Amino acid sequence: MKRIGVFVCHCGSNIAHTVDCKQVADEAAAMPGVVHAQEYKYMCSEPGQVLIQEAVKEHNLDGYVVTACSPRMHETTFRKCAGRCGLNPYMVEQVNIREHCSWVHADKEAGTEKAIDLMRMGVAKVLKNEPLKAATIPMTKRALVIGAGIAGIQAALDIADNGFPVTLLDREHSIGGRMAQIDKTFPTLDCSACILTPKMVEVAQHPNVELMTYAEVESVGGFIGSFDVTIRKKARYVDTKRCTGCGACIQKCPSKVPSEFEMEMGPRKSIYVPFPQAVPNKPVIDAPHCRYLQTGKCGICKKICPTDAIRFDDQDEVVTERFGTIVVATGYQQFDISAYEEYGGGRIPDVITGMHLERLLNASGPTSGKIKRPSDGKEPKNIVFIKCVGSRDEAKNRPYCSKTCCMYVAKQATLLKEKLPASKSYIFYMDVRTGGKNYEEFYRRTQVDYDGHYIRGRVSKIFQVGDRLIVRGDDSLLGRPVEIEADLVVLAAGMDPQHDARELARTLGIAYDAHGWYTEAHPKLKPVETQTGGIFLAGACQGPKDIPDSVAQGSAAAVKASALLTKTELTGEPMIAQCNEAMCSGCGLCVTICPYKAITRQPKQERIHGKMRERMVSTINSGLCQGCGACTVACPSSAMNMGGFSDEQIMAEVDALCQR
Amino acid sequence: MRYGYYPGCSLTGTGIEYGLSADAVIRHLNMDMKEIRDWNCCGASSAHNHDPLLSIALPARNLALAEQQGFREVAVPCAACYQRIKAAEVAARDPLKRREMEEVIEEELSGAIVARSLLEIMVHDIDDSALAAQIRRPLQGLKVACYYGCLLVKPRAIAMDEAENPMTMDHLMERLGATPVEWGYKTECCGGSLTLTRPDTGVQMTAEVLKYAKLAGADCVVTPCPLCTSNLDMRQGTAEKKLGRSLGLPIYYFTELMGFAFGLPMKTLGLDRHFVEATGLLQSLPVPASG
Amino acid sequence: MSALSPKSGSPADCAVTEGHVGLPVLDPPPTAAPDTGKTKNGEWQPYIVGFACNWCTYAGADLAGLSRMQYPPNMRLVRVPCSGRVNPQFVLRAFQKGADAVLVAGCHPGDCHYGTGNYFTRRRFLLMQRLLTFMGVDPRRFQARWISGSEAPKFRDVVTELTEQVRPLGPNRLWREVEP
Amino acid sequence: MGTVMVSTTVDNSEDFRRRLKEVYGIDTALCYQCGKCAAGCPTAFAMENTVRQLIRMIQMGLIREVLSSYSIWACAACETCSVRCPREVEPARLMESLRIEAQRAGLVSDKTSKTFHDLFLQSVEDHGLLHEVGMMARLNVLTGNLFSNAEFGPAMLAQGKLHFLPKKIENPEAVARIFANVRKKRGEIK
Ligand SMILES: Cc1cc2nc3c(=O)[nH]c(=O)nc-3n(C[C@H](O)[C@H](O)[C@H](O)COP(=O)(O)OP(=O)(O)OC[C@H]3O[C@@H](n4cnc5c(N)ncnc54)[C@H](O)[C@@H]3O)c2cc1C
Ligand SMILES: Cc1cc2nc3c(=O)[nH]c(=O)nc-3n(C[C@H](O)[C@H](O)[C@H](O)COP(=O)(O)OP(=O)(O)OC[C@H]3O[C@@H](n4cnc5c(N)ncnc54)[C@H](O)[C@@H]3O)c2cc1C
Ligand code: SF4
Ligand code: SF4
Ligand code: SF4
Ligand code: SF4
Ligand code: SF4
Ligand code: SF4
Ligand code: SF4
Ligand code: SF4
Repeated sequence: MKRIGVFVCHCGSNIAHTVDCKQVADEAAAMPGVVHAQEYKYMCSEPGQVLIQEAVKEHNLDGYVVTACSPRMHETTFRKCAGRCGLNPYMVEQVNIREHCSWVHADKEAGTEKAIDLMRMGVAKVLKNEPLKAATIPMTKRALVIGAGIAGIQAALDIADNGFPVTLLDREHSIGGRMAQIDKTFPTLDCSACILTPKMVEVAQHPNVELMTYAEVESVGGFIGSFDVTIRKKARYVDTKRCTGCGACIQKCPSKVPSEFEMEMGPRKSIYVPFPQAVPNKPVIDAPHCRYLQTGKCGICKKICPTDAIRFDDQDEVVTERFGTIVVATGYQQFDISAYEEYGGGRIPDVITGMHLERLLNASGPTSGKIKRPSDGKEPKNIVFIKCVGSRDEAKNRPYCSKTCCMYVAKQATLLKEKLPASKSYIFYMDVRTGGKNYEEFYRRTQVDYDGHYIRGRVSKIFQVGDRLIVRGDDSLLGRPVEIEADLVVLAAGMDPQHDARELARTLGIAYDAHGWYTEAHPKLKPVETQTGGIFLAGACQGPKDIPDSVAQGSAAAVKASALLTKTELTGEPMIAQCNEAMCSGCGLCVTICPYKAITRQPKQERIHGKMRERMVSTINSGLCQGCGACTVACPSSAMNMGGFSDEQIMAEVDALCQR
Repeated sequence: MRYGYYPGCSLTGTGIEYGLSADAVIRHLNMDMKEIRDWNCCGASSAHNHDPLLSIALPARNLALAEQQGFREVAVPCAACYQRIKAAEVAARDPLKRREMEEVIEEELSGAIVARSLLEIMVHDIDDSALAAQIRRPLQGLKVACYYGCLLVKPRAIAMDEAENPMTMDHLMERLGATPVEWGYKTECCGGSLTLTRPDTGVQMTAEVLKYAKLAGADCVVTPCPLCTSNLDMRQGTAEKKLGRSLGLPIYYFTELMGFAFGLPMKTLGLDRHFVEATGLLQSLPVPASG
Repeated sequence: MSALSPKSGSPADCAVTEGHVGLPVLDPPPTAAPDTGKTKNGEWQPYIVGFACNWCTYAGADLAGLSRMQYPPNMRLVRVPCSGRVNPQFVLRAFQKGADAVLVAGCHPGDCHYGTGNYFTRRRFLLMQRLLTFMGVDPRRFQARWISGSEAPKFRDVVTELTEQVRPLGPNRLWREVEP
Repeated sequence: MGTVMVSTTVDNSEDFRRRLKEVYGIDTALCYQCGKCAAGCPTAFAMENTVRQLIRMIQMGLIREVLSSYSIWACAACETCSVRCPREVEPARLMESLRIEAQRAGLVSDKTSKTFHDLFLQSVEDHGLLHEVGMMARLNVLTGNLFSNAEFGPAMLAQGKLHFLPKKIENPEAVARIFANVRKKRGEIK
């Protein structure tokens, strides 16, 4: 039997006042296995620890129990103390006779009785303790940032500035994300491109950053410290090494396609860069629309290119690379307004979305910044904004607030008034949410200085009569329905998760909510961490966010990622699950229950009756397991157990408690 | 037997032209459809204002009869009846509700029989070529405002098409050669249920519907509902007074236009039984070159 | 939804509510002889084993201590990493060894330190409670509670309540008798 | 317009809101007063309080005022509000529930509507069918509105749309029993 010591702490009078410590020590000394029991005034103090260390040596202890304050307070102290005298730190248990006993029970007799029970529980447990050792995981000093919107760019820049190599990946062929499409930004009204493009250039030129655009993540293996990421680099049909970005090919290409960047309100070519300041500023060919690639006829771009950069035989390339940590910054997409049949279901040309208006306002947009409505190019006079479209609407399965639209509508109404002084903006709202620095002041200016006419109520229906739009809404403050004849209606379409956000989440093994927003590890205290070690979140992929918040998160995620990258190896959690392969039936129940995907089923070769057989057993990945214990309960074969909180330990505790 | 036909109370009364034309078209197309024997009123405008259980029990008896008589589906021409019968069908899918209904009607319900609007049957169950083969007088150049009313498309649980912009009848009209106009009042309420209790309110609503049909450039309005039709047709004069302008919009049932396109006689279809003269417009359509 | 159709909610949903499931309660009447194992001055006291999640309830109990809240000394807490670590066997064992009641306590649903652990606990608890009821344990003897790290008063109230609820039920002798 | 003593009205009306929830499946607490229902309501022009306001009044406890309002009878039951409500409050079903509750409470303000619905159901109960002419005639007599809708009579007669003798179904007793059974379930006798 193990040789156990018990150390009863007085905590000054904190414990000793209502617990008879001597009686506890005496009872302890009488327990089988206990070879030494002792009380002392302050166990955690320097002399207290020396006392423990000497006792360990003197009595040749295999482990000990400290009956004192909460283990949440001093467990680490007493474990380290064990380490210093050559004992495995996990051969120590602390039981709580202060917070759970002396401080809450004034009756000394009852308190002492309970303290003794708790002490017995500790002794019973430590008798079953096994030495534990934390595994170490090597760290690959390289980060991957998925998504190169403003959040991803910021994260990549900050990691790179911390001195670590980082790959910034985006599936589109320019970085910049949605912010590149926006005209001016609230609440300062500085031009989006003017503040974004310098960052785009900076990140592209940073010696520690590798840009990987027009590329998608296909699969992710491994875990924190060594993620193996398989990436598909899509065929561009342009040799970026040769191409100088002169643009001759673009000019001459005869095939016009509606530009996604311009919200299909303007054309682009089949060989194109999405917008003039794009980074990298070299074109790609949109294969489904290229005449040559579809029919074999044309090839004008190839003929005209002065550097012979066109490669019609280009192929997708698939590479696998290893990264130590990943930042996910895949952003959002605008809600698809076709779900609102009552607003025309996207079929009425002059009912547009916020992003359309950003492009109409933009000097380099399809109308060169002139406000022309899509149907007939006329300048609108009466403009109606409708807020919370695709937000705060349970019937459309979008119960959440999109957080940015209140402010961008105020911004757009201001800009419209500046461009069209004779126009009038009517803004239907349910609430105006301006919880940011200088936001409320900005909204006030929209109302007072820019003539924005706010109406409290939702719009029920929009329909077209001739070239006008009839908008029917409620003015709930007035208490009457109202009707507006409008020339242009702007739906403040909310934010949706990327259409494929769930697939990416499954590839990465991170959690997402009912709508597809990525779930942070803790809503308040771990806002950029995920449940999966080594993977961080930044920007609107985690939930609707404006630019300041996205940038702040980008930097926060970068700090978290950099903190990992400074390490050469990581220490794992020692109190984790352990699978007894001999007992495991390979049923896989544990695999599905594990919140961290820490368990895999793997084939195991075995010699049974002289023959080699293969069967499936579960294995724990010590880098991923966080020690929650869910698998141990799920396992029908009792094959799963947990270090530090084993079935045997807990059973022994229960037995000890009940056996009085 | 495929469809049990449930004409409802209106189709022999105010909606007689619907009854006649539906009958003629069903016969002409040789459809496997027969009237449900001993059907009763579904309680349309009133039962639901009285008692929720009564409002599903009355139509449920018809579903039970249809099942007993071996029908697989119930074809309902009247939109008001459709809404009620469909509601009973939906309710009967819930076993608890079904038991309650069975107790009240003293008949068994399997919960399997399906109620469908006649419009939807005509559009979805008769294929394009079969329909095209029947057309003798295509409705060339006829600009129709397809008016669905509320009852076929709302509420969502019983709707036969989208609530805001249904297209079923538009497709049918296109197949008959007519041109459906784009307009915003396809499913706005005409005030049908208020006709008798609040005629003033009702006619104001009717006038709005007619106004927007006219503004959209329609020659006529086509409907799948006897309540809507009697409002839009019978009260068009009053509506004109209210609007201070003449409208002159004939109101057709889609079955009348089908029958006309098939070349059936106008009288058989009841086209002579309208308040707003309805035969002239059709007669003025270009006659197709023979062959 | 139509005016007529019922709001969703099938009878199957209703069956799995917390607590009473309509099975017979076979607990011995409170007048049964006191169990000597659990006496203090010869007077019987309920003896309760609690399983507490390290991150929430255990911390809540610590806070109750720091705040010097007073509650009956009848419960002994076993610390576990997560309420999801509580194997039904532990609970059975406690009852078998004569615990008068068992509490499983953890973070509020949605607040689990490990993301999902306490959802499992909740499901498992309901099943457990049905099983125990079937085996003759009064459902009041087996309870699950969500107590966060800041809910010290709740912790105090739960211990007090549980003690008082169990007291009239008398000692759990059911399985002690079965035991060899 | 007096001040509403909210703490009193809200407190006293808990039961009514609970009843709406339990009997009709309507939870007025869901409504965030956006007004989408009222804005699209085709009869709002004929209501003294729009459907949104009625819901607000229920939230604030003005139950009597709501039940005796004329507005609930001006509703055409078109369901437009229900298909558009972002919170799935189902205002149309609420209006229907309020009409039923107004009858229970004897607070019906629109006698014509009440008479109409009673006569309609009477006709169905007696004949298994609706007899349009009989009902209209009796409605006119009972509401003292003798010639309402009479201008259409001659034309309708000519078009074969009016029948003076009520028809019956083969088995009207079956229908009458449905009425009786429903009454029995509700614990009413007639
Ligand atoms: C109309 C409108 C106006 C706005 N105006 C303002 C304003 O004035 N001020 C303000 O502060 N905010 C404004 N916003 C909000 C602003 O757009 C967002 O806050 C910001 O763009 C979020 O940045 P992000 O980097 O998180 O995401 P995004 O900008 O969406 O970037 C995400 C990037 O990830 C890429 N990506 C996505 N999925 C993948 C994948 N699977 N693999 C690889 N790459 C992927 C995308 O291609 C994209 O480049 C506005 C929003 C709208 C809709
Ligand atoms: C009533 C109320 C309820 C709230 N509830 C919530 C909630 O439920 N959820 C939520 O997310 N947020 C809530 N908040 C907001 C929350 O309090 C703040 O977001 C948060 O506390 C901010 O943290 P902080 O560290 O920035 O600042 P603080 O908490 O203010 O900490 C600043 C610290 O700096 C110290 N300090 C100040 N000046 C000096 C100096 N010159 N030298 C040295 N030290 C200095 C102060 O002593 C203080 O300790 C609430 C706020 C209020 C008012
Ligand atoms: S012409 Fe050639 S070099 Fe110039 S942009 Fe096009 S591909 Fe590049
Ligand atoms: S080959 Fe394709 S990309 Fe090149 S010019 Fe022709 S259409 Fe444009
Ligand atoms: S930010 Fe404003 S407009 Fe956007 S969803 Fe929230 S409340 Fe509605
Ligand atoms: S100041 Fe506070 S209470 Fe007022 S709107 Fe802003 S967040 Fe809300
Ligand atoms: S203890 Fe928790 S994290 Fe670890 S393997 Fe088991 S379920 Fe996964
Ligand atoms: S649940 Fe148990 S038996 Fe099943 S695979 Fe996991 S460890 Fe093996
Ligand atoms: S159902 Fe009644 S309240 Fe609702 S929109 Fe129609 S008329 Fe208005
Ligand atoms: S639409 Fe719905 S949420 Fe909005 S006011 Fe009407 S009932 Fe309330």
